[in-house]
Amino acid sequence: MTTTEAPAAASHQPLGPGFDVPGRETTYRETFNRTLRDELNRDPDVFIMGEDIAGGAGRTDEEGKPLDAWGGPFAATKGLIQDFGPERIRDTPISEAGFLGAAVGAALTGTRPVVDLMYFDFVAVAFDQLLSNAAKSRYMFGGQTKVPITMFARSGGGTGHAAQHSSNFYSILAHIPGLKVVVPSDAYTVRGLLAAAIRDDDPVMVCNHKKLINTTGFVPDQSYTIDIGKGRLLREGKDVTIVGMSWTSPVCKNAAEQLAKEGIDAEVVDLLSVSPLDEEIFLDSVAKTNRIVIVDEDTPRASMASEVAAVVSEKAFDYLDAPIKRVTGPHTPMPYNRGLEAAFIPDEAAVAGTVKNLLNV
Amino acid sequence: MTTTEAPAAASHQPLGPGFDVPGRETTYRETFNRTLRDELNRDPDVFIMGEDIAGGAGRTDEEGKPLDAWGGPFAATKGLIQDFGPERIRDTPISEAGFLGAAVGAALTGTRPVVDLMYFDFVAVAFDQLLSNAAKSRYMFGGQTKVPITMFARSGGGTGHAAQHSSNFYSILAHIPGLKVVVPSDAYTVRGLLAAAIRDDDPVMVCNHKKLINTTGFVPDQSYTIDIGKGRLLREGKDVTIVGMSWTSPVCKNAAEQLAKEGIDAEVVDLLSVSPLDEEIFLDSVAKTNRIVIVDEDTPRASMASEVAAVVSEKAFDYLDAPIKRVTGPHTPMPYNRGLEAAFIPDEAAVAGTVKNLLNV
Amino acid sequence: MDIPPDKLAWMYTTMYRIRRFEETMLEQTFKGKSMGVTHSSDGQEAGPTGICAHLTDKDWISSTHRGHGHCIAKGLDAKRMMAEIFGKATGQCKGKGGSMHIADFTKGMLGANAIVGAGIPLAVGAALTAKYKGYDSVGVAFFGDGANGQGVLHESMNLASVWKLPVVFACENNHYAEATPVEYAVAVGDIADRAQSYSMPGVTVDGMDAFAVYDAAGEAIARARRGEGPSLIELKTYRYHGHFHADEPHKYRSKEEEDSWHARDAIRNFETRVAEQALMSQDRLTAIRKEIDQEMLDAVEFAENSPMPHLDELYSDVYVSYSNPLQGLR
Amino acid sequence: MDIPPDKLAWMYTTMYRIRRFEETMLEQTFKGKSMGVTHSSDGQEAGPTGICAHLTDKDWISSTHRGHGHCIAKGLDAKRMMAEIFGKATGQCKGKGGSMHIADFTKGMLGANAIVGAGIPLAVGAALTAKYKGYDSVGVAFFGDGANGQGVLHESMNLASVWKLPVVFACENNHYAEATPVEYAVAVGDIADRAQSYSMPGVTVDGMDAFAVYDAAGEAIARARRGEGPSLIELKTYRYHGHFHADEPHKYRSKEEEDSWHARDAIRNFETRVAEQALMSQDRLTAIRKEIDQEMLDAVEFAENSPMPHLDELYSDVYVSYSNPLQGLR
Ligand SMILES: Cc1ncc(C[n+]2csc(CCOP(=O)(O)OP(=O)(O)O)c2C)c(N)n1
Ligand SMILES: Cc1ncc(C[n+]2csc(CCOP(=O)(O)OP(=O)(O)O)c2C)c(N)n1
Ligand SMILES: [Mg+2]
Ligand SMILES: [Mg+2]
Repeated sequence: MTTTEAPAAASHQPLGPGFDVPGRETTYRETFNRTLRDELNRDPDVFIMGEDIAGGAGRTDEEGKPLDAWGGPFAATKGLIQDFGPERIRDTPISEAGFLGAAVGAALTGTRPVVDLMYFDFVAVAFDQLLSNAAKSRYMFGGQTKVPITMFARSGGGTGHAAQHSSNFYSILAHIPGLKVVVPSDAYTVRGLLAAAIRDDDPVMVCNHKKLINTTGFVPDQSYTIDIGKGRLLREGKDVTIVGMSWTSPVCKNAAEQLAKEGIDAEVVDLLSVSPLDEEIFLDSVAKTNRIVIVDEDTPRASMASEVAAVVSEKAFDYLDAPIKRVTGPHTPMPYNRGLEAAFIPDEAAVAGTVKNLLNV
Repeated sequence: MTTTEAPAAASHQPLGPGFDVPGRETTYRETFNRTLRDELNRDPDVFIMGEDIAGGAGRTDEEGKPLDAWGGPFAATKGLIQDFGPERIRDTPISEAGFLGAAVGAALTGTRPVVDLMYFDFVAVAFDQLLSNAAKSRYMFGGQTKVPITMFARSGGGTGHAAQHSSNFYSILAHIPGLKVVVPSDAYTVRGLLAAAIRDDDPVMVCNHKKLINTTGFVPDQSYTIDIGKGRLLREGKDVTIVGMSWTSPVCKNAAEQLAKEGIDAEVVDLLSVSPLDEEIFLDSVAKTNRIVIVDEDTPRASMASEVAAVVSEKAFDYLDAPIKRVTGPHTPMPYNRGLEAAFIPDEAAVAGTVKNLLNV
Repeated sequence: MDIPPDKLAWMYTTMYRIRRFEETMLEQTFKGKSMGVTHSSDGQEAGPTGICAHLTDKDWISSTHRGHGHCIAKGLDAKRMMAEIFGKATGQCKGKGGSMHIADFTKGMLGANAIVGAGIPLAVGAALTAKYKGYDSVGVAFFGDGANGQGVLHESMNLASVWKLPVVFACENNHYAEATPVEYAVAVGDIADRAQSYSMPGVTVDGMDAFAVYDAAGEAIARARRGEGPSLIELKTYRYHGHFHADEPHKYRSKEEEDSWHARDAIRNFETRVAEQALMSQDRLTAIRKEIDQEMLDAVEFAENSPMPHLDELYSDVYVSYSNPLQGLR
Repeated sequence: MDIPPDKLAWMYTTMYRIRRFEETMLEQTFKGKSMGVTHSSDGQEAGPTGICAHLTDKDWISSTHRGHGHCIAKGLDAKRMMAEIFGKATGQCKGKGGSMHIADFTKGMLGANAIVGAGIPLAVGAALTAKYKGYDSVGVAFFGDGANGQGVLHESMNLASVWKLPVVFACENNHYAEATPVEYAVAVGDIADRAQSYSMPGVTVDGMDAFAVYDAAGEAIARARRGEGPSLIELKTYRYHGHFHADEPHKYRSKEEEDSWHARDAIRNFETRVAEQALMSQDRLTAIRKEIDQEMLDAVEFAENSPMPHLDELYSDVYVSYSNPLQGLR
């Protein structure tokens, strides 16, 4: 057992792609919205706040319904104000520290706020409230209270948003005791993880990679949760373990399929959570494959890629037949130019190339 | 070459303990103050700002000199306002984001601000200015400008300051491209690194561990700098490499001396900088000892301990004879109770015990 | 406003309890019994008392590094507070929080907060809960003059006004933030004047006069309970001791200045007033003092004789959903 | 104030250049030439123009995500701005910044800033440099109505007042932050009224009238240069287009509202006024327009024909003291 791992509770994820349940291909965007809707219906203590999650707040449309002028960043909250009203869908002024702090105060007193922080970068504006209040209250008050808040924000590059709108620093949040951080990688997992986050009694950050938001995947009709702190295998293989998270998970899967054509049988682990971290899933995998490549879009130093490498180098050392490789963004801010931006983000070629180097093929 | 390493410029550190130069035993505290004084004298563009760095701002004492009522947090700036006046020793309102942002603006326009952020935890309040402006301006503006600001703050536990005044998250800052982060470990190194930071054209954070501030060590009389991005060996040895940083460096040194009595010859590396990171010094050491233990007071996940482990597991894998071990604080906030706090912070016994386990003795 | 007799006795008890708690706490700190820094609020008793006189356990307050007075006024137990400062397992936070993090959620006390300004939005959030759930509870944010520098205060006041939340912003202007005088750091005449920037009422009150505070707070809290939104109250007051236990305030303020505030001492003020207006008897006052004096002896004894937390406590209470394993990464 | 003829011509040129730049930029964005989101400032030309009319390259401004107008008013080259938006190596930031990060330090333009409110303290810092070095330069912070929610604005205004810095806070109140109306998010009547919280002058100006802006800014900047400290100017204005290129503003504002602002168009206003008062000839106005129209064609051509940055540029400009190696951790 490690410091930071959740107890090995049985993970119930009976639903999903490949499972024989009713469902349909849905976009990540739509699935996210639907999950919010489900959770609002499920629990009257759940409400959502953020900038322009409705927009034009307080006004009504021609039918006298609350105006949904903006539909929320990335349409996450589209239509919700019309069904749930302005008490549960709360537009905020632009003041991330103030309204995240208010969400913490609300959570401390018996509600379950869900906070849209829009772009992941804006976490920095509210960082003290996240670190000093959301994450620490339970511990420093000796377990007297809980802080059931869910935050979500859009991370990552690939859309030309440049240095101040492309952050991916989930490792910074995973570093913070008291927070949980999940990194869904498709429509199926965002549904299960967002629902789990909202029902969780600890503060949870849900990272939505911008490049995932328009992707489509199979999503079961019925509501379900995915255990926070459990990863999944995207592909079984025996030659090498490739670990992805958020956007890099589909990248790793595609790279593995490419590699399969060249006779390399890669196992692909999708972390899904970075705190708690499912150490078992990648340790077990390395025990089988004896090689590991970790793929993280974030900058390298003290990253989640580093963390996975550190865990493996300590706990699966005897299984390792080759150096541990990290494939990450460079130690730079995100550039604007499309070509530079593409060069920043690990792609299938980089992953496949690293694997081939590692295997000396 | 690695992403994040400084070019292998010749490191000139001719002075210091063991060197035959004039000097004396001085406290870290006094040395810090003297270094600020030296740099203020050296460069008229250097000025200092922060809360109560003089205190009672704007008033005068009985002799008509500016009142030095507070002497700055931890006496860092004691007496400076009397010699350099209120234009260069600037008391600020309590508004870390505002005044750090102002310091960045001042640095962008031709001065060299030095900012006292008091406790390391308060970095969180100013985090957006640090991340989005200080660290990114040079890159996102295509190299048009530089941001020569120095920040310093007191980190770490051991003084009963509890959850919100004991942070140690230099890994979070080291993660950020564009920032430099140094972690001096005694009076000698804080002098050289603080002077280097103030003369550096990039933004630099200087972490002063609270437990170091009252320690005493040999400090040369003449002014000197230590290259940012260079570590040092605190002890040569052949059986195992122990890596420390900030307060854990003397802990590692003491542990090594204990171990020596038991016949274990440990090499001790003191990182001194965590960004850039001197990878060569610990890679060379592991190539010799084939074993490594990394000791970091900070919480473990995505920490500097993780980063060192990741670098070693990639670049010195073939030299490793045993798993890489991290000795860190637990994944918890800092507790208040003295016994719990002591249990949080890695001590000599924990380091020595880990080394012995690793060596199976 | 007329103050009912019970409430009057409560107010005297509370002010005297705060005073004696702080004196005792400082004494114990100097004996080495506190495990960290302590910030005494003595001198400032009238503020928390006059405000919390209008609150019940169903109302919420947020607080600061100088939080003992707020705790006591909100009904916390001096024993468990003292034990917390002593770092004991019986402390309000099991010895894990210390002086700067005392909280009691059963009393609506959301915690002292050691980051200047950071507690303020918590009270706004509590007020949001009240509004959302349809409670008639209010939130009160206590903060110092120094916190007026912080942006989160501005954000909190704006947000509370936009959402018309039942919250009172209670600024304890004790004229100094560490050694920095309020006149230096806060670029406005009276702090209460900033209320107009948020379209809320703002009033400056003599923070040494519990009756005046009671009146002003009564109005603000009633307004909040009526659903009319937030208010700002500035309490002009003074801390009798240094910023923290080891601070020597004469380096930045004069004996004369201190004397002028002591001359307006809140407790003495109160005693004079109740005597003059025959609101409470000398016997009653004496009895209260005696009781509290004993309470403080008991608190110290309780704290002294309480056990230290078990070392396993290092790893608990990080998450609700799982316990942290014992040994860190060693 | 009387505006000298040269300045008048400059003002017309600048407003028209901003208008045409934004129109051209949007056109190019819709053609797919921008590599990211763009925020047009057309409609808001009078503000930056009337303010920057008083500035030289030795003065500094900070800006926002909606920064093109500020850049142009501060003298940046339309070619290099357009090239930046196209992501080209010849762009103001080598194509590494994009629309939301255009800067030109040789012109005292400290950069557009994509974090709402984050640019404000930079102008305060620039003013600190001015004061520290004894320059007579000023700093101007441009920000929107939405930024009034942010604490860093409060902190910046307070700090500027405490230190009496030569800075002007220029709030472009275009009545919306994304889809949120200013009346919803900013809990005060006129934003300019918040100035009194910082003991500085605050004035609300018709942001569609370059003459009115010129007068108000002249006073504030002169005051700053005289060493009398900061001021706040609120410019009531309107953005003609959506929040960003793909936004459809009719979802949250009416055609009538838009028309009422178009009726007060800053450029048409200016043309009428100079005609009525015979300050500039029609020929001169026409000549200026022609010149600018051509300039925009040239800017697009320049941007179009410029090369992409070399891939090595990904790794440069992170630090002054060392270059980042090429390949990340792959
Ligand atoms: C964000 C932050 N900055 C600085 C400090 C250090 N600090 C602790 S108390 C204090 C002064 C607070 O003054 P005020 O708000 O007036 O409260 P008082 O101490 O007078 O009760 C300062 C600067 C802190 N704890 N948090
Ligand atoms: C800290 C932060 N929060 C939110 C955003 C997203 N955002 C970008 S522009 C904007 C509205 C800004 O409104 P205003 O200040 O009025 O400027 P305008 O767009 O009207 O020019 C928002 C919410 C951001 N960029 N930064
Ligand atoms: Mg104070
Ligand atoms: Mg606006």
